[in-house]
Amino acid sequence: MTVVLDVNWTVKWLTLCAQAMAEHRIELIELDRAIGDSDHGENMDRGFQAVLAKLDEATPETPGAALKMTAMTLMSKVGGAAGPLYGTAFLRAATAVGDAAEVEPAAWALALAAARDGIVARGKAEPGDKTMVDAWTPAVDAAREAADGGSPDLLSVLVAAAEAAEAGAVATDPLIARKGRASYLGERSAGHRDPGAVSTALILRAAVGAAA
Amino acid sequence: MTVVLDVNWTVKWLTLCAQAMAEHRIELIELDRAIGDSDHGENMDRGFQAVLAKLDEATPETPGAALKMTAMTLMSKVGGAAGPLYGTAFLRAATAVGDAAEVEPAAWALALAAARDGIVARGKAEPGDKTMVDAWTPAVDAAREAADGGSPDLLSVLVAAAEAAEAGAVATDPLIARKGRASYLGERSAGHRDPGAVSTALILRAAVGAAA
Amino acid sequence: MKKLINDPKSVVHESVQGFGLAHAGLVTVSEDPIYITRKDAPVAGKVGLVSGGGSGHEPLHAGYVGKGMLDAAVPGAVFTSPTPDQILPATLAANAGAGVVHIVKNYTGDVLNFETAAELAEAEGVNVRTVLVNDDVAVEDSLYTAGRRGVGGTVLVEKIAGAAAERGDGLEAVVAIGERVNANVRTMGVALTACTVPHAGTPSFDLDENEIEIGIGIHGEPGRHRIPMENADGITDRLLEPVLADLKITAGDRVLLFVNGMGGTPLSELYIVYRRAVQVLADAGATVDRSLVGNYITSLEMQGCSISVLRLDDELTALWDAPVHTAALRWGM
Amino acid sequence: MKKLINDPKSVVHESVQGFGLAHAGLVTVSEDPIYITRKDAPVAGKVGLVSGGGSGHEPLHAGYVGKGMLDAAVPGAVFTSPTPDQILPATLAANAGAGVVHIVKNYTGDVLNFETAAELAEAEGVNVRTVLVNDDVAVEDSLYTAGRRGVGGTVLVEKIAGAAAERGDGLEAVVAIGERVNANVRTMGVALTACTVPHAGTPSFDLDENEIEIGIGIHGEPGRHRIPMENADGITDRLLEPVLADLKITAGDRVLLFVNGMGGTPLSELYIVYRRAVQVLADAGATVDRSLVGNYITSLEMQGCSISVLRLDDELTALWDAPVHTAALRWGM
Ligand SMILES: Nc1ncnc2c1ncn2[C@@H]1O[C@H](COP(=O)(O)OP(=O)(O)O)[C@@H](O)[C@H]1O
Ligand SMILES: Nc1ncnc2c1ncn2[C@@H]1O[C@H](COP(=O)(O)OP(=O)(O)O)[C@@H](O)[C@H]1O
Ligand SMILES: [Mg+2]
Ligand SMILES: [Mg+2]
Ligand SMILES: [Mg+2]
Ligand SMILES: [Mg+2]
Repeated sequence: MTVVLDVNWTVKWLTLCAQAMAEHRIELIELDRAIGDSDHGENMDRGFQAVLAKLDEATPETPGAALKMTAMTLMSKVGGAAGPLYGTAFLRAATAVGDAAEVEPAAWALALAAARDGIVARGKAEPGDKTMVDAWTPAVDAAREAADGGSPDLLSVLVAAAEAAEAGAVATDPLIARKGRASYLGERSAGHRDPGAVSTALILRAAVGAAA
Repeated sequence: MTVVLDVNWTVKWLTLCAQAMAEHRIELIELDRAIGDSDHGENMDRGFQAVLAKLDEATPETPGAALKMTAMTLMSKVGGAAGPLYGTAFLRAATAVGDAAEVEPAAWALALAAARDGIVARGKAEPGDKTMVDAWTPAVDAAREAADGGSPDLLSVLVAAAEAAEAGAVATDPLIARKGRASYLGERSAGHRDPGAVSTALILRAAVGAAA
Repeated sequence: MKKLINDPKSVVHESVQGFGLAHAGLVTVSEDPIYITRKDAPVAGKVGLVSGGGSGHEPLHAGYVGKGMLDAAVPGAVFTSPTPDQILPATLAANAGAGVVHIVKNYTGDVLNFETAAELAEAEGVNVRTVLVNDDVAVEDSLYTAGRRGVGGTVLVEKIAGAAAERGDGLEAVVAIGERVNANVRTMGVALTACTVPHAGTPSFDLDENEIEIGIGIHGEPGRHRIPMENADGITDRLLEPVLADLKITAGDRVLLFVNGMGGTPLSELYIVYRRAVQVLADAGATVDRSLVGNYITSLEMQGCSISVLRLDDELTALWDAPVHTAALRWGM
Repeated sequence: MKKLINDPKSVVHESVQGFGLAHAGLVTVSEDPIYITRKDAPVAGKVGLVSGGGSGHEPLHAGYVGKGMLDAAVPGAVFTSPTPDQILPATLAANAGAGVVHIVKNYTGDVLNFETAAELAEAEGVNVRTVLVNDDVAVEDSLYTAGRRGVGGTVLVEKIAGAAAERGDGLEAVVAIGERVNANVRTMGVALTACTVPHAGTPSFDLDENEIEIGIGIHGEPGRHRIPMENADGITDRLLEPVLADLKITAGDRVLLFVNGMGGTPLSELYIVYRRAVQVLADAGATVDRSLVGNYITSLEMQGCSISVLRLDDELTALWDAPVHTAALRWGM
């Protein structure tokens, strides 16, 4: 069975994202409690539950439509820093995939890059600032490499992105935050994992699950 | 050595009272914490420290003068329920002993009764209401009995009063308060000792110490 | 115990000094003995209003000194009523010849100390009357107890009697207004946590993580009974029920609803309680005509609230609306 | 976690409903999406003022909606900035054609969400300008960080810019006044205890019985460093030192001194801090011309305080004194 990135996959992905946020809600709250304001898990859970509700109301027609709906919903339900950042990310990804019924692996890698660029454009964080950018950037690089490589099947692109994001999140541990709320802690932010990087890894891992 | 109730004894008594309140400050706070507002030890300590300061300024000429000074000082420094009640008690005792240079055991027993009556007149508590009256009343009775008895020496009057007050304080344990702040607790006041009864016992025990 | 203080012994003194500095245009502070008077006291021709009690209930009472409310406030040690040697000069300072009303919360200590001060003031030729506030329905009112405590209703008595004095009412008339407010207000409180008296250093009672104390007063004393934690609507219902029953609230009554924070509860939670209280009153057919929500009579950093309901009539409403300018209550000027 | 709430999910909604009921004469509450507007908004000819941010800082911002201050407030979830779909209609409701000023505390979330809302409002033909508040000296201001946070100074910006809008200043003039306040105010805070976000259920950080957290913000986030407990005077000195240094306070300066409670600290303690702060300012040769003491920008039930100093000039003083009528700040009317 070859996996295709169509609207069914997208809906399944978003559903699994919602499930992951609900399951990891407390973990994300705890991470944010350490270097932020204890709301990241609550914010993400609220946002993706709203996405689920939207999916219940009407099934989108294309992957792009599903991504755009997600962007608008996260933008209006998440709040905080994560809301506009993830909102922009999904919006840029939606624009990147256009109204195609099926997205090719290479195009998906480009969509991930567009999402990351959107986050950077809004949040002005650079790699190493201990933000979600530190999960997105390695994921984008790994996805592009996998898509460029010998076997450009979707699953390997998704897996490459998820693994790189997870490694990127872990790699935020020693960093000193320079953007977002954790930056107020200065050196005391070192030794903690960035919650946004972890939620990014969860989202990209859910993408693998949707292809299973 | 026979003990006489002169101004030296009175000053020593008040000094020992101040010492007892300082030593039992926390105990009295804890008792008041259980069924009141955690201030009785602080109030009594503040009051008797002020009495000490007054004694430092000028030595009173008679037992009555010392008692009157104590009354005015407690009235103006203790506050709460205990301030006016002890103030009235010392004032009535002062009036009872008049300007005698030495007070006879029988007269002292009468002075204690006057003090108790003053407390009842101001506070309207009856025996069994779980207040300082429950220490004063048995003390007054015991002192009168000792003074009326075969050996009306001062020490036996003082000891009788102190022991009766102590027993009276212990006997407040099972009572349900009907006056003062503890009465707000209703039945939940049972099982605790009344702080004012304990401070009364401390004061009457200090009187024994002053005769040692 | 962590507090923003220098020394438990100097808490009241330094706090009152700070208060005097922050509101120098409004009040004068006497430091020895401690009492606070309205800057322009005594106000010619006006009946003087004096209140006081233990400290730890801020903004009560000093926060209510000013035009349209109190002429003087007398703070005692924390949770300890003040002494006659403070109350007497405050009374004299408030007296412009028209007499002085003592507004006294019904606690043995407050009653006795104000009683003595009133006698002393009378001896100096001042006409003193007392309004005793006893609005707490958590406590049984009986000849054989200390009687009901004065709690949240005190703020309303001070505001409304203060307005009566300001408009020129005579001594007996001000007393009558104060007593009318007291007769028409009932209060019940709840504690979610205890508070810590500075000189005691430990919490005033022990409460489990899932227990609350119903029927607390304002001195960190334990309440009437202890129940498992409930949600805000449940607690509100529980507090209001005896208040409405005792007041005999019936359809058509117009009321002032006062949701008071005990000091450590966020304002946002008080509004959640207020919301439910309005519903309950509506169900009883009563209309909330005026409201007050905030920390107005507190118990240090205690978490919890009290709900007071005052049955209004046109005169009480007009006096409530009358201009007031104090540190803690201000409108119309 | 013991709170007077029904459900962590309904805290903001129910609290805003209660607020609307308690201040029905003053504000209108929109429930979906949630925002609060001045009863008479939009006020013909007047520049509109909108602020907002996470809930949990009450009375900020809804408590400052009314004559002489904000036209609209937009509360987000607890400690979470509101979303553009709330900010946009609030902006439209505040717009009388003279444009709207967004007063935004400098947090990534607030900045991004207000930015988006401003773009959307501009697209609908509304002139929007933003005043960014960043008065917190606990945080290093640098291009390579998120920059200084907006804390206590926000209240002062809202009051003074609000007075400027009320007297009829145009859009750019109101922005200039707001920025002048922001440029002349600095703040530093301390936490004695953490606070508990309802949906999180556990305290926002762990603090030992004898530790305090210096340089906290208003979101229960940990501060800049942790030190052993000190007395009130010591803490006051520690907070004021960087404030005065950063503001370059010199002899002859006239200032507004704002001692703000974080929500769970008794008012009496704030006055103890205020008292010391006046001494320190006097030692620096500055005069405290205006003051504000109380719980005006809070972090739920956190114990602690912040100290803000605003350098005054005649115009800022006059605008501070101008009448204001909101739920939480009221004078002159
Ligand atoms: N400027 C930024 N650029 C990229 N990501 C950011 C930025 N600021 C914050 N973030 C991300 O947002 C996460 C926090 O999100 P959240 O807790 O929901 O919002 P808030 O910080 O407003 O409470 C951080 O862990 C970080 O990954
Ligand atoms: N009406 C009363 N008559 C006699 N004693 C009383 C009365 N009310 C209170 N007391 C005594 O006063 C004690 C409490 O004193 P204290 O704690 O100093 O004052 P407060 O109750 O005002 O805080 C009680 O333990 C009780 O013995
Ligand atoms: Mg957060
Ligand atoms: Mg007591
Ligand atoms: Mg007391
Ligand atoms: Mg947040």
